[in-house]
Amino acid sequence: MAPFGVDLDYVAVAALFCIGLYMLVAKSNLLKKLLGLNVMETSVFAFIVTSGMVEGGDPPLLVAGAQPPFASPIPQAMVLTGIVVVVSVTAVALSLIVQIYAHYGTLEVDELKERP
Amino acid sequence: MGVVDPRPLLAPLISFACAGLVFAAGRNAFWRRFWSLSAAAVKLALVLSMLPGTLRGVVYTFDVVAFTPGIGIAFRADAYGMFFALVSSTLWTLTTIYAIGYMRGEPDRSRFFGFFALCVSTTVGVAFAENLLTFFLFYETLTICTYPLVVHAETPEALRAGRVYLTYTLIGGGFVLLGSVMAFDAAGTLTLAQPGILPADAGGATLATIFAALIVGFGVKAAIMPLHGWLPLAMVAPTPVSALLHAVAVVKVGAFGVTRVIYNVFGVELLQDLGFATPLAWLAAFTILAGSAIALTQDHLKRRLAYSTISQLSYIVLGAALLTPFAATAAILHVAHQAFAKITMFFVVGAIQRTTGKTRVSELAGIGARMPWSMAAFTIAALSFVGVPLFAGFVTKWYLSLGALQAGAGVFVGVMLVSSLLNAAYWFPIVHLAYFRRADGGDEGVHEAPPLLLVPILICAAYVLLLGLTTQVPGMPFSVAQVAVERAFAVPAVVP
Amino acid sequence: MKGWALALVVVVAATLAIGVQGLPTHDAPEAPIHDHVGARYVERGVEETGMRNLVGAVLLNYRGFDTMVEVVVIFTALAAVLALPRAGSVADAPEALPVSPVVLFVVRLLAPFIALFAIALLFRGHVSPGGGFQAGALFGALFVALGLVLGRRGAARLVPERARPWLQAAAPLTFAAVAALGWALTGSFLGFPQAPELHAVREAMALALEVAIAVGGGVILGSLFQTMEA
Amino acid sequence: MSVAWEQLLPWAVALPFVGAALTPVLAARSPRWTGPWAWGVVLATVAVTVGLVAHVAEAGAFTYAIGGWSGAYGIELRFDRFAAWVLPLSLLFAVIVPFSWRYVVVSLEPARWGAFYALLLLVMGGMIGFSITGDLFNLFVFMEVTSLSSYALVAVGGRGVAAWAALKYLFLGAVASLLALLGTALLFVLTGSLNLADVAARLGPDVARGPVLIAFAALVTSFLVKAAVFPLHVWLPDAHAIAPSPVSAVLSGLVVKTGIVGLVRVVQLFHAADAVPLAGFHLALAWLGAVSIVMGAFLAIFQDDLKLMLAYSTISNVGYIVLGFGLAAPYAAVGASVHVVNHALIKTTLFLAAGALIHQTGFRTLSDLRGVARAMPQTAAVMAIGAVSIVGLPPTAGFLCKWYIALGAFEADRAPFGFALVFGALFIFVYYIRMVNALYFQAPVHARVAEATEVPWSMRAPLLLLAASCLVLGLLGGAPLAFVEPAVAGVLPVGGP
Repeated sequence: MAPFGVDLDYVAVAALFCIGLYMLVAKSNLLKKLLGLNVMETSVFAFIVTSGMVEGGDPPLLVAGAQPPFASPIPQAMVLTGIVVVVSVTAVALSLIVQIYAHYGTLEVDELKERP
Repeated sequence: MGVVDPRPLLAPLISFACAGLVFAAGRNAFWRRFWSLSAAAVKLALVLSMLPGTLRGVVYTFDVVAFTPGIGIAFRADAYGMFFALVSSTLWTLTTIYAIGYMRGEPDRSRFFGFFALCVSTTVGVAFAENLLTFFLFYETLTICTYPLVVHAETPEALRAGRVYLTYTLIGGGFVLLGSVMAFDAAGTLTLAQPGILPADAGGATLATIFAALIVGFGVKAAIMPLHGWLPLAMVAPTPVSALLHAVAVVKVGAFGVTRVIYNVFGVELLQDLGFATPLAWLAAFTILAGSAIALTQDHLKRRLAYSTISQLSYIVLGAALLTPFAATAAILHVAHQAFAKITMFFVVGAIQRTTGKTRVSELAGIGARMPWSMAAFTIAALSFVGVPLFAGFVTKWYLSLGALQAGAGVFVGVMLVSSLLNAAYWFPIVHLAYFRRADGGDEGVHEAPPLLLVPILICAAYVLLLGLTTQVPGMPFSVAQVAVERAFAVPAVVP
Repeated sequence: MKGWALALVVVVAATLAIGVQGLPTHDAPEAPIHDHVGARYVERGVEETGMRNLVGAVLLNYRGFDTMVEVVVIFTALAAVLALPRAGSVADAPEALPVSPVVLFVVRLLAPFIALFAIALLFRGHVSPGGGFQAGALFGALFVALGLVLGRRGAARLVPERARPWLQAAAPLTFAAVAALGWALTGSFLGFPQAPELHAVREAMALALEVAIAVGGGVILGSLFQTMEA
Repeated sequence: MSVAWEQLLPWAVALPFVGAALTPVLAARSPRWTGPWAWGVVLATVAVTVGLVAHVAEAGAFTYAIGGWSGAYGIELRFDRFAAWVLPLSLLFAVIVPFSWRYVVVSLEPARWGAFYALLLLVMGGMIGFSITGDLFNLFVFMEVTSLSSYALVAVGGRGVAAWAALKYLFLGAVASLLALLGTALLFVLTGSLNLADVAARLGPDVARGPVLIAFAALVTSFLVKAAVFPLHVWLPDAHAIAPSPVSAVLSGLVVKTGIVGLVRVVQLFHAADAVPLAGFHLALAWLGAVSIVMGAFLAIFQDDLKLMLAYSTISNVGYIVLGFGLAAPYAAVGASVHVVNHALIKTTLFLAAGALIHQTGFRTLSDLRGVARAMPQTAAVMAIGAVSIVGLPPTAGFLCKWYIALGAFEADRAPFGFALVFGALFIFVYYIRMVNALYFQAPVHARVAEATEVPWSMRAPLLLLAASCLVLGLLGGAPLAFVEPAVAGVLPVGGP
């Protein structure tokens, strides 16, 4: 998993982060911006949740037949919390976008900037 | 000898409470006058009650709050502070009476009298400030409280003057703050109770910066040229404001600040070593002459008074900058002398304006016949400024010249002489016009100012006379000034 | 705009590329993440919390406070959406949107199974992947799907008017109640009793939290969707 | 009987949350009572808070292990003196909530009342939690409660501009939160712990520097955005100006401070860990602060909209705070800490007074509001006192901060910052004097302004109370200092003054 001395997971995470950032900054459409934000958030979640993995590990369910090593349960709990937070933020953002669309009739930032 | 006593705190508090009551009185004229006058009287009594102690050398102190060691709000009524407080509370009482007469029928009188009281409160606060922080606190508050008075008329001209006034004074305030902060950083204390707090080893550049910052900061209000630009403009304020604030409170606070910096922050000895005071003395000398020269060209009465003020204030600065006991005596004395004489003039000018509507020198022909009492008072003040012997102004000039000689700077004696000539050149034409020319419109008979205006004028003029004639009587300003000088120079009395 | 965005992305990418150097390798069992706090949870989690699903143990017990704030976050989202200006009320909405018969059929067919799966996730959560949040997400999806089919007024009838605000607040309130109970029983806020004779209480507390999260989360997700539609 | 105050710490957070959860329930029955209910919740919370602060003042800092899991094994609340110093900010809610009653009744339909008050309570709970938690991830979650409710509160006022301002705020706020989460995650991966103290202890010299630096940068950037330090301020002016006035007060006075508190926490952590060269960071912080002061003031000068002006002034004032911490000298840090509280008080005063003026006259620009002081003398006086305070003229609350920060600049041998500070303040005065002139010394241009009446008592009483506090805090400024000094001692590389 580590050609060229770099963990591929990290490369994927960084790539996702940058893709999301580019969408957020460069796109003019509000919905696309929001999607970009979600992609960025996903990249961080991916980073957290993969950090808890362990070579050949089992999920942290200590039922009969489970063998150590176990994946760390903390990152999973963190990501669960994080997802809920992001869902909440996304919900509020979507409501705002709905309101903006109802009022201005557009979702393009370029056009919004020209209106009072 | 220090005595803990709440009176130095109470004195500013009374005016402060008075301001609140006046604001609360709103449109009710009776209560407004009642509170203004009774507060003035109570305060005067309070300050006077400390006078005997001060003459015995007692220093009243009162600590209000200490934030951290060395930083706090504290009051201290030493001889010099007492001197200043006495002058301002006496004049407040008189000006209040005058203002009640003068402001009749003007709008927003509650605002006017309320801020008026606040200004006096802060002036006395400055007088009794134990440390530079407390000093600065009241110094800035004074700036804010004067602003509504300057723009009272709410005309565009007044607003412009107010803007200029604030620009100058707030930048000055910034410099004072800067200087104070640096002084604290260098000395670890800000007290004004000692003859100098700054250590000589603080570094030349640091000390120079502190000196420059503090002098520029206070110099703005003391209207040392070229920092005087706000003063002539601020004359758009109602005359009682010009009188009290621009002859007494605001400008004197600046001059008071300069002297405090010289005597209590740096100390005479350190300044003599450093030599910072010499340029200041030259600047003051320049201001004395230039101010008078400009005054000569002014036709508008209040502007002529304003430039005269600029010139006269620098007597105080010069006196302090010479760093000799005699000069110091002159500087301190001049705080009172200039105040009483100048306020007389402002009162008279205001009375003329109210009674006849005239505001220019050229319109004054024959005014002596119409308003004989007022013009007599004006003449007394003018004679004092010129420095005719037996008048108060002479005492100042005498000691200042002595001080200059003591300092080995005889050139300043010449400055005194030229200044006297200039003073004569711009005051006497007014007197001449008033008495020896006939009015164009024919004689309309005696038409004096109303009593509420006239009485304060006469009291002030009488006091100017008294200051010159009875200089040596105990209890007169001279005795207090002597005590103050003894503290600053640690030398015995300086009676020649 | 795009040029700036690209420049920003390049800078960020470069920073991240430098930053990941020296991070512990993935999958390494000796990484700090496995040997400090994580190790203790694996070692003593079952004994200390009574839950075999360690994610649940962390979520409800060890880091229950996070979860409490988390349900507050989702409640905040609801309050936020409810506080925004609205064009019309539910009463003005059309009875049902025109829906394709296929969608109608599929939703009707799947709805009971979705509900059943959600319940299974909820009650099997302590021994298998799942738990309150997962069940809540499914309930929410169910409400959204039904809302599409039934229209806003129809969907509004799914949850009784009077019970709705209570159900929306269910998760934070239950958390507070459990926290208070723990406070009374163990002396610490949100503490779960460990004494063997109180194991039943401990299970009941955890179960209450799971159910509240599932129901509250589901109702809030549904309400968010319904409110946002305006 | 002595109350076991330490046991009540989690309830300082839980009370507003429970209150918020119950507000819509109450609103469904009788919307009229939601306002008083919210106020009651605030007062109860404040009572707990004040008791806790008093306890800390007496007994010193303490930690509270949630669920009994102490150390890194659970979540710890840490109530130190810095938390105790900023926590009384929640007192401001006790005046903001009653002030907003009238606004809510006039401007919002009853169906939204419950949600509005719930959001206010959530902001408060989030902020309290944010200041007292000792856990990195918990910090993030609390920050989200506060941020999310702030976004919504901005948009409460309308569908168009308000929603757009709120969305801009949301986008930047969300990225900032994400950065905080990224920093948290990196630190967690590096140390295996989330507890602030434990992370600091485990960030030993053998931990790779690269990721640590990224984590530090991410966290700091995140909090600088939340604190609206120039040039990361772009979201602030619109959001704060367009929000309803009570909300503006909350946002400008309080929510921005979460960024500062976060910054202090991060610096505390990294200072304890000694993992990052902090000297350069402090210098950068000082520069950012100085630039913020000047740019905020500069931009404010061109504003005619009263609230927009106040919003830009917030950027300046945050600059003071950041500069104060950046100087890393004891006096400066004391000044900055004092300013955290003072600015909250003063800006609340100003925004509420501005809101009162706008509420009564319907105008919001200075040129329209000319001469309003005659019709509304008390509100205008409050506004003037606020202006004098924020400029930092004595004897008001703003002065001491300026004094201490300037002193700190000289103490740290960074005299230029002292000059910048003192004269930056003058710059700020320029626009406040415009405001005072317009309110007091210019004739009204609108009949509606000339005939306006004073605000009702539910708004006036909070205003007068706040103005009085501005003055009293200035005069009795020494009292809280005894509290701040030990508080900042833990923030700094050097001891207290």
